[in-house]
Amino acid sequence: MVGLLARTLSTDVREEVIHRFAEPPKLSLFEEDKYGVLRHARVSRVRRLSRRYLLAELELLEQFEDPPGPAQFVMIWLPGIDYIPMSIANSDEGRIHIFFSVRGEGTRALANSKGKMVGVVGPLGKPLAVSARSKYVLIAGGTGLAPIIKLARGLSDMGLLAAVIWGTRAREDVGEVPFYFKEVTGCNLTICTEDCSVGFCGRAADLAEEVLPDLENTQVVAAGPNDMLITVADLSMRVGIDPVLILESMVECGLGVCGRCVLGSTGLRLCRDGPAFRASEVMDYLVDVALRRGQKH
Amino acid sequence: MVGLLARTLSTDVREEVIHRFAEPPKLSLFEEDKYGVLRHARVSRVRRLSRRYLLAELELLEQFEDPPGPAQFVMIWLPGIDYIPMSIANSDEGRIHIFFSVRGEGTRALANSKGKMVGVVGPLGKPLAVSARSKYVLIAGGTGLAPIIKLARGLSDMGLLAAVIWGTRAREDVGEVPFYFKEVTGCNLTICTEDCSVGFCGRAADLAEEVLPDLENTQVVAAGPNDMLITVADLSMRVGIDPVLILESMVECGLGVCGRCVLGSTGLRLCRDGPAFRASEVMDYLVDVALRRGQKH
Amino acid sequence: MSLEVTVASLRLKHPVMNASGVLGNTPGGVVKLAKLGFSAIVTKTITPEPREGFKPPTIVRLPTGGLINAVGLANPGKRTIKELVSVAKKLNVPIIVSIAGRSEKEFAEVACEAQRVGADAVELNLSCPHTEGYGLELGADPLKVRSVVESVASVTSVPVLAKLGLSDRVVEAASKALEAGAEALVLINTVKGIYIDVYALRPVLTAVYGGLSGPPIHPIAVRVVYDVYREYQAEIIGVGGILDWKTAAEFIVAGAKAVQVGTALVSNDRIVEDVLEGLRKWLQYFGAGSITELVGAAHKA
Amino acid sequence: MSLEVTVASLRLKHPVMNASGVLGNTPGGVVKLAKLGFSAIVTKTITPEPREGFKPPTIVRLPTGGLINAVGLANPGKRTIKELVSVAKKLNVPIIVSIAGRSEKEFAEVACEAQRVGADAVELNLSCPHTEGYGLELGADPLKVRSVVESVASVTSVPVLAKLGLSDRVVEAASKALEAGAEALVLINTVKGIYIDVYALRPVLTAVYGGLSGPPIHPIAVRVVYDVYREYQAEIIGVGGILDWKTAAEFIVAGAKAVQVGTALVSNDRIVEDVLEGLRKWLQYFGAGSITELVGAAHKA
Ligand SMILES: Cc1cc2nc3c(=O)[nH]c(=O)nc-3n(C[C@H](O)[C@H](O)[C@H](O)COP(=O)(O)OP(=O)(O)OC[C@H]3O[C@@H](n4cnc5c(N)ncnc54)[C@H](O)[C@@H]3O)c2cc1C
Ligand SMILES: Cc1cc2nc3c(=O)[nH]c(=O)nc-3n(C[C@H](O)[C@H](O)[C@H](O)COP(=O)(O)OP(=O)(O)OC[C@H]3O[C@@H](n4cnc5c(N)ncnc54)[C@H](O)[C@@H]3O)c2cc1C
Ligand SMILES: Cc1cc2nc3c(=O)[nH]c(=O)nc-3n(C[C@H](O)[C@H](O)[C@H](O)COP(=O)(O)O)c2cc1C
Ligand SMILES: Cc1cc2nc3c(=O)[nH]c(=O)nc-3n(C[C@H](O)[C@H](O)[C@H](O)COP(=O)(O)O)c2cc1C
Ligand code: FES
Ligand code: FES
Repeated sequence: MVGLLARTLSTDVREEVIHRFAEPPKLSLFEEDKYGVLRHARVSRVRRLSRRYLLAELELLEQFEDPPGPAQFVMIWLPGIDYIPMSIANSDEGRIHIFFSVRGEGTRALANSKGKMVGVVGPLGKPLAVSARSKYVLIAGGTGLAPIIKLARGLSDMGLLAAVIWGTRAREDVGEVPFYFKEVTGCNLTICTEDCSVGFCGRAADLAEEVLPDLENTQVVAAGPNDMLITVADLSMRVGIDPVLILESMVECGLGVCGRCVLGSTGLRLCRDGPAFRASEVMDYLVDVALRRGQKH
Repeated sequence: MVGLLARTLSTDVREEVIHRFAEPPKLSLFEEDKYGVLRHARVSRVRRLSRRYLLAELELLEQFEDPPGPAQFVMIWLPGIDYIPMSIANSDEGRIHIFFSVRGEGTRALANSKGKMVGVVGPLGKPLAVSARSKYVLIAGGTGLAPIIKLARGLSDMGLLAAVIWGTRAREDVGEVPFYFKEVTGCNLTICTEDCSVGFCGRAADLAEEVLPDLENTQVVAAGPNDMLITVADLSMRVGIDPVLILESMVECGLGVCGRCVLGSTGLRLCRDGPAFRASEVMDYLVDVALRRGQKH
Repeated sequence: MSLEVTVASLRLKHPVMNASGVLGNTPGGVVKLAKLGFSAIVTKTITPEPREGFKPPTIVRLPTGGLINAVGLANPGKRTIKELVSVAKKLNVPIIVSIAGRSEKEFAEVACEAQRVGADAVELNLSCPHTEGYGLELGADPLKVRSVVESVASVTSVPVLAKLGLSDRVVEAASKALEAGAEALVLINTVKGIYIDVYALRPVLTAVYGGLSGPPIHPIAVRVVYDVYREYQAEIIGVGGILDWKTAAEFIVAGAKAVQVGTALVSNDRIVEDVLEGLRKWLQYFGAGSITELVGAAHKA
Repeated sequence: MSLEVTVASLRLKHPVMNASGVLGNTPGGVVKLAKLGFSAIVTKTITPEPREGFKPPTIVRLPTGGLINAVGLANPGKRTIKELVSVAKKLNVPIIVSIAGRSEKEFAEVACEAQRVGADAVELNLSCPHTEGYGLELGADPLKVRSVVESVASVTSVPVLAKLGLSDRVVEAASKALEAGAEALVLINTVKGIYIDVYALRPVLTAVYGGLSGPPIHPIAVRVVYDVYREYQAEIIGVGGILDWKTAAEFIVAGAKAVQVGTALVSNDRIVEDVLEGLRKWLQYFGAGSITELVGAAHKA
């Protein structure tokens, strides 16, 4: 078990072997990055944009090293309460926006966090890569709008934004959301309501069905409930587009090690390999989840 | 002993206190630097410049982050043998020169290290700060020439070099040293020999005695045996110059923590606060050492 | 020149496995680990029944380096082993099932299930620093270590690996594990620590205590490997803080035949390739034909 | 708002002392420590007779963070205490003499000398991880800890601080130290480790083993402080890995009244000012009048 070298060579000979200069490995001194370190932020404001949607504005005490990219998210630590993933809806030096709705304990605490200090880990996930060679149609459902806001802002700056479709339930849910969207991106939001009270009558996926078949040389990015993502992917694929889908799954560590967010048998980690994926990579997984949920009902 | 705050406030009130936003400390995320990490180098060549002086050329496997400054040094680890401080006599991307003489086990091992791998820690110490407003006279004795070479190269590039005086014992010790010096710095070395076999007849300090009184608006930097440093400092101070002295003392850690290199009661750490000091800071220490050595003899 | 190694009777195409607890808790995670290039897959530690674990935060990075985690041995219970093993078999990668229990019986129970469904080896987690009843107490007591290893070795024929953590008597515990039938030792687990948030005035981990992993524990882990190898020339798998080929090579010269990598995945998905490329050049530098020639080389200096 | 603290009956103008072993071995070193702004000076550990220590390398930085050192308790023997103390007195800074010995008698001998020449306190180093006969075995055995502390406390009237290292029974050892008369505990010393050079195929430190210090051990040290405070609400001085105000503040909320800083000096000569500036704003943030209000605050979450 003792190494052959160590066992068989006398010290002198070994010295020589050791110092015989072959091709030494290229060495880089270790530098641990700050990926995933806990920072602090003060919640300077929580705006109610509508009955359903809220906007939290966070001021970072410790700045990010690099500006976050589209689809990246943070883990928000609400001490003693929860640790939850939230997309970076918008960011400017030292400030980030979180667009969210209250679902459970964590989001409720966030809604009530004005003036408090929270923990922020991120930006996490892979920034969505944008191609300058095509125009983009963005489709969002509900809080799926969050990552779309940041992306729309970037695309609009680059002159690549064709349209942004957003679906929610009713007029009361729309509220100031379009104004906020315009504030940040300079662009208009095409609204869909399920109860037909404003904008297009139907879900975002229904509008997508009307729009997508006519697209050429266009990229599609969608974020929202899985059903919507499946529909959008289906429609897009039929016209030869492999859209980008921004998914959600249970995120625990956000660092790519715990395995909690892995998307079924794909082996893809939402928190690290995503949350934005090509539909072709994740379609089987999405359909699987939908089927399984169907079975449960 | 339990904190007043923790003891006296109910959780709710405390939450409020905690979240009352005063002026939070500015925070920087920790980044440990690489100061003092062990690197590796291959000794590609050991040139004998004269009977007494050798030049080792080291190729670094892991590059320095920043180019070394004048008077900075490295600790050289000769595995299983010794760990010794050596000035960086010259450096170019990925290569460093060590100008030295054989004194004991460590320097003997270095002289015999051609083709071997050694450890290198550095650059250590404070780079000597150069003022662009005056010319420089550099005075070296023996291996004190080592840090002077790098300094001379820099000053010569900046057009600030007035003269470099170097003293050693005899013609046999001079050898190729001046050629090497010229190679690196593009300048001539003014040689002094104690046996009067080449150049100025006498020690470097003797020549300094002739030169220094006539200097105006000139900086003086000296490196070599303590006696020489005391003489140079004395002469310089008499003409109103507070020269820079590059000292030696026992260096163990090179990192400023072990206390081994501290210069008497000054509290100055040679390895970290030096090795270049203003004479006014270290004169008392040098005289003390000289006196004590005198007492021993 | 070869990076092949045989450890605990497992022939591996190279010495780099994943560490237990990273990704090996679901079939998809096993797929990911195979894609990342590990030569063998170690599952998350599995207990007889499913365990929920703590509420997040359970895993956070530390400003002083590395990670701290207290997932509380969250795992889906022994019933999942079958699926994990079958995925690994399909991918043609050896799979080692990590096991914990509150008693010898529980350890043996999970080990039997692992053997039944075709696992290549079992790794006994005798050292989880943050989950009561499963924990450090066990690994710190050499006699308990012996009795757990014995009870597992007596009921299974697959190779048994014993994973120990840092404790005052870790060298002694290692010897008991070997006596009791462990074919190899896995050294070391995370080190108990706390990370407190100075604004929230509370520990960041919900579980308060957590296990420190990553670069900070590397010199500690190398020390344990060195000491155990020096005493027993045992088969050792070194784990703790590997982040490049050099930190992996240190384990090898300290006495490890193979290594495991966990925390490094946070920063580097190419870690396996990076380590292997470095090790290959390192062997070349020494003119060594096989990695095994350098195992324990530091003991000859 | 005040940063003043009283620990082990010593009134300090702020809570940041140096850690034993950095610079406090010569009169010049004491001068330097005072210039660096420490509120009290802790000497290098002193034994009755001078000790040579190991050949260099004795202290090196680690690529994985922090330092590893094995200076082998090199020190000039008890005869130097007088000069060190007199320099500190001249500079008007309290001085704590760190002490080690191979027996109760040796500890007591040095402590008496420290008291005789006017030291403000003694710190018993019960935990040096790399010097045989002085070392870790001592601190890991609660009964030995008690007997050393007792023997010193019985012959001196200066405050006695007991410095412990990481061990399985450190909490128990702390309780024995307190029982035996230690006024405060200093937690923790370095953690045993090895750093091997993969080209030279040998440990870098001449002594092979060394003590790991700096950021890597911070969460471990905070854990020990937290546990000891939770059990005994003792007076604690936290040490290990402080590198900025936050890592210092963590010790305070874990239960330490004061802290010591060693390794951070390698990278930052302004460390004392940096920590104090941060702590001041931190107190302001909480509207706290004194640092003592936050001592142990993490235990109330
Ligand atoms: C990458 C990513 C980005 C997200 N961005 C946003 C956003 O910008 N705006 C927004 O409103 N929501 C976003 N979400 C969803 C959001 O994280 C959950 O709604 C939130 O965690 C719910 O927490 P809760 O405590 O309020 O509710 P709970 O009562 O804990 O749960 C409510 C529902 O939320 C889901 N959920 C709970 N915890 C998590 C978790 N850790 N990870 C993922 N889902 C969880 C569960 O499916 C559950 O049914 C994002 C999720 C992911 C994964
Ligand atoms: C910052 C600095 C830069 C130096 N630069 C050079 C240089 O460029 N060229 C050169 O030839 N010499 C230089 N020296 C001196 C050199 O370090 C010693 O000559 C060398 O360490 C002797 O080692 P040895 O094992 O050969 O001799 P030894 O037999 O160990 O000692 C010979 C003499 O060298 C001195 N010495 C030994 N060890 C050390 C040490 N760790 N630190 C300082 N002095 C020591 C002692 O005073 C001793 O009398 C420098 C010293 C310092 C402090
Ligand atoms: C998130 C996480 C979860 C872990 N879970 C387990 C586990 O279930 N069983 C186990 O034996 N070790 C577990 N460990 C410890 C690792 O297997 C490994 O011993 C330790 O992390 C040191 O290696 P590293 O520094 O490469 O991460 C876990 C480590 C981490 C970081
Ligand atoms: C170079 C060095 C020498 C040390 N010498 C001693 C010593 O003599 N006595 C002692 O009790 N601790 C000694 N220590 C340990 C420190 O006092 C401290 O406990 C440890 O380094 C952790 O603190 P840090 O991370 O701030 O360095 C030494 C540490 C270092 C780095
Ligand atoms: S959430 Fe842990 S791996 Fe993605
Ligand atoms: S050599 Fe250690 S402080 Fe300078």
